[in-house]
Amino acid sequence: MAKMAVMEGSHAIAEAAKVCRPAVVSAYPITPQTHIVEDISQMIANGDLTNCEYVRTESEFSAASVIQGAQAAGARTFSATASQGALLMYEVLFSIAGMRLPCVLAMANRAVSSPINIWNDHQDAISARDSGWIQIWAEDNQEAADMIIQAYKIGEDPRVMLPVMVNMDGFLITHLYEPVETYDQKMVDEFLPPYNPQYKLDPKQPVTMGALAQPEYYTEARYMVHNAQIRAKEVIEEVAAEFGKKFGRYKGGLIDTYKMEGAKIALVAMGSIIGTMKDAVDEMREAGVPVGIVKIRSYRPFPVEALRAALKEAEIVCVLDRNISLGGEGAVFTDLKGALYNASHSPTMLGFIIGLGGRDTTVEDIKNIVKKAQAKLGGERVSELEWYKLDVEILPEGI
Amino acid sequence: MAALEDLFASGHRACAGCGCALFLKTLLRVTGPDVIITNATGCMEVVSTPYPESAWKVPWIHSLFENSGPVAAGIEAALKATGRKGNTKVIALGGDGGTIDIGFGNLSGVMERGHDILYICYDNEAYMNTGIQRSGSTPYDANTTTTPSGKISFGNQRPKKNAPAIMAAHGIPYVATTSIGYPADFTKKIRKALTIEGPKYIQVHATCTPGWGIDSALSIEILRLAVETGLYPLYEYENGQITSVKKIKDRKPVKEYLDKQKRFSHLFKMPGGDKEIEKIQHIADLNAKHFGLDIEPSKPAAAAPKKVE
Amino acid sequence: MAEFKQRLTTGLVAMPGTSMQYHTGGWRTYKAVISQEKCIGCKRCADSCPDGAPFECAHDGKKKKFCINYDYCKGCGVCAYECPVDAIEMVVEEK
Amino acid sequence: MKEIRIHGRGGQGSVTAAELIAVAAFEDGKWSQAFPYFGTERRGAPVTAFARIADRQIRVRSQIYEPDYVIVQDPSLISAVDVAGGVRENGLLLINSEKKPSELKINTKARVRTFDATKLALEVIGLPIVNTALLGAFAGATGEIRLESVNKAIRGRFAGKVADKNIAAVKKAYELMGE
Repeated sequence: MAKMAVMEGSHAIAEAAKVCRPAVVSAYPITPQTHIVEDISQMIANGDLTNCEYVRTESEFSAASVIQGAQAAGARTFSATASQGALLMYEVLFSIAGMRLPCVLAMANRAVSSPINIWNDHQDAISARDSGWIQIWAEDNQEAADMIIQAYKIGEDPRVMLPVMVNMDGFLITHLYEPVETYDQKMVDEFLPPYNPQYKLDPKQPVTMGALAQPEYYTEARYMVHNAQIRAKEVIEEVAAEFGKKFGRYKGGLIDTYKMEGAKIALVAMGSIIGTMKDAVDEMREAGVPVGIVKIRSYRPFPVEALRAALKEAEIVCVLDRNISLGGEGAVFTDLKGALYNASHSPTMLGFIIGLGGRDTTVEDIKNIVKKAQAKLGGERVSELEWYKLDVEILPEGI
Repeated sequence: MAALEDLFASGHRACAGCGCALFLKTLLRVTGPDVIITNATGCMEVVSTPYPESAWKVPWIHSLFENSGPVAAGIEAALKATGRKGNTKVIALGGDGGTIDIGFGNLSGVMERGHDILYICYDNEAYMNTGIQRSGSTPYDANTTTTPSGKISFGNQRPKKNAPAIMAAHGIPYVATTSIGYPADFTKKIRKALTIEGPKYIQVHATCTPGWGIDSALSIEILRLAVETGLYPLYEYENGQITSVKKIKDRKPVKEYLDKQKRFSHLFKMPGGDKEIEKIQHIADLNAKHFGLDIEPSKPAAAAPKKVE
Repeated sequence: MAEFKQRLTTGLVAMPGTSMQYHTGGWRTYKAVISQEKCIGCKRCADSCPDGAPFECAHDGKKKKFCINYDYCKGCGVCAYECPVDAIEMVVEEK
Repeated sequence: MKEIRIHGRGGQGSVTAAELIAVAAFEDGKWSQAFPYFGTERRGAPVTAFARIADRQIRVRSQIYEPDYVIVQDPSLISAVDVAGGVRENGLLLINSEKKPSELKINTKARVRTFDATKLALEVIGLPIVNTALLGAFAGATGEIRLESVNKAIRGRFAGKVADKNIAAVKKAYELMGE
């Protein structure tokens, strides 16, 4: 039976993975993902998760390879990783998506080396954005866990057949305790039918997977993956709505908005920073500042139409990126500018690089960003891209 | 015209006389249809599956260059977890580059974790798919495009990596070397491996006609010479111990093997080449000693080998 | 025979044995010709051909006889070399 | 919303203490949150954990800079860490120490209360594990969480005799610090 309990994010995510009945789990330990796979190990050891093979690999590369093979053989799979581990999986991630295998991966978002840094930002997943995986970002423990269940339903939909990466901020979700509602197995079984793919590796019906595509087929094969991503937009919305109906929790589809009615200033971000932003927006709204939030839940597929609609009345948009495409700008900032360029309404846009490598973001920080937006609206010069709270004092002289 | 029954079908695009294609055809004759194959990136992968064609009549998957082993492990886990294991065999294939070099770390993981799979490395002794570059399995003095012979080099200056011994050190139940030049030996070992539960490793010597620079008609003959000279000993490890060795009667001098291959032709032209051939002879002699290859201990003939027409 | 172009499947899944639609016979310079008189039906040619070209085509009452499927014979000469009774000759392909 | 910061040393169960506060508050029908300050330090190094209690869902996930309450699990931390940093003037520092608050000379406008949790833990649990005793003291001194809820939280985390002993320690500490 479903019940509410204070739970570490990792545990909630492991519980969600369990009720989806994965047949093969494969992972390699990496901070801050470890609690998830430890919990699943314990569930198997206790006999709470049965008919499940847990393959403890010697690297994330192999973990990804194992789930690819297992999924190709017709099994539902689960894995979790973060940071360097995700980078080590990188090559397999592309292969899984290209082969249209709907694996589900919990990504405990963390910064990448060098310098080594074990804390949270979004660089690991952002750098895999072109892999063909659907990328969903969760705001809190409940949403992260709920998204695991939705991820299987989205990925396995015949219109989609793509792997799904559920992104959850490392530590800020994985290691944070808060009340979470757990799942009733029967309800999950009703929501998520068993995995039954059109093609699988089976001697009774042999097929060849991973064939070589020569130039006359490659473009079309890539287009099909892209097309599946585009079709996933409606599936993500549908699944979110269906989940909401079934479990009584709806957190938005491709995007979610908060106090966007009459908001001249829109803040756009992904992940757990949204919670802190909501508190800041409440305070600012009370003080009469017309500010609201657009939360991107699905980064891939990128919800161009939904974002255009949500931002159609904003005069200025501040994008908070917890990543940096070095030599470029924040990835979400770039994508959103691209999405709005040919839109009927193109607001002014400011990009902020914030919260890299675990740097804490507070309500005050959000208010400061809104002040910059107000200054820009007031005609002041504000740089288009800011590394928020960059400590110039510690930079070498001359930079 | 009678239908062709092979599970590795005709129409694949391997070179004329390809030893590796012969290996695949023969392999599936042994396994029959109840098998799932993973195949590392390499010649055999590209020549057998140019979409929409496939030479495979059994379930087959290619993912990447270095993950044939772990993908097979995933398949095995899936069959077990979903209750579909039955008698279905899971076989991972890789060339020597995919196996002994880039995939070696994760292959070690697969072997150590005890998956019930058979890994077969078809060893043609260089990266043939990309144009004959040196791998860890390239033999001493072989000319490859990344170990070319030149005024001051005789080619690859490192001996072939002893992958079977490393695999055996994992404590797995079965490791064997074989050669597609010896179909009976090959068939026997594949069949035996498939009766054993747990991880198995078989390394199959197979020719690459352009890579070795051989007359395609000699594709099988050359492989026999590799064995008959002691350069490619055929043996089995069971649970870490060598339990069988293919004995050789009247071991032939290595020259007979080398002089039919362009990859070694520099040894017959360059000053000092004879010394190098002696070194290769020494490798064969050490193999003979280590594995006890000779039926009657006899020194290799000193006379020049007969030329094959 | 010409290559065929096909509608894509999800994940580019290919169907088993479809390579047979691609005839590699056009690759050869020499073709293997089996003398039916000399053939002792030992099957060595069929076992040693990487392309599965030799096949059992007749039986003279005592022995099987083998022929070559020229759709696939690439003319490598392995069968001719391996034939224990020299029943196979490599002859220049007439084009 | 009430914000709590816990200072301890790696291995002393600071994160568990924060978790138990969150669980107890949830038992009381409130919303709560707990998380560690994630460091790479090992056993013995100063560590920090955070907890929040509120009447509505807690969304903010930043660290706590202006706590209402500070719990110090080890008096030796006072010289190593700015345990009183940012504490609200009407707040409270609860320190595991055999000394009187004035003897600790902590620079703060907030109230400081001390409590010899180590002694109590040794007496009741038999081990110098202070976090549950401090929880009882926190419940008693602040009234932010109910004693029964703390007990429930402990029962959910520990089994059998371990739970019994910890609950006994909580009760004693609660009574000692109750006002």
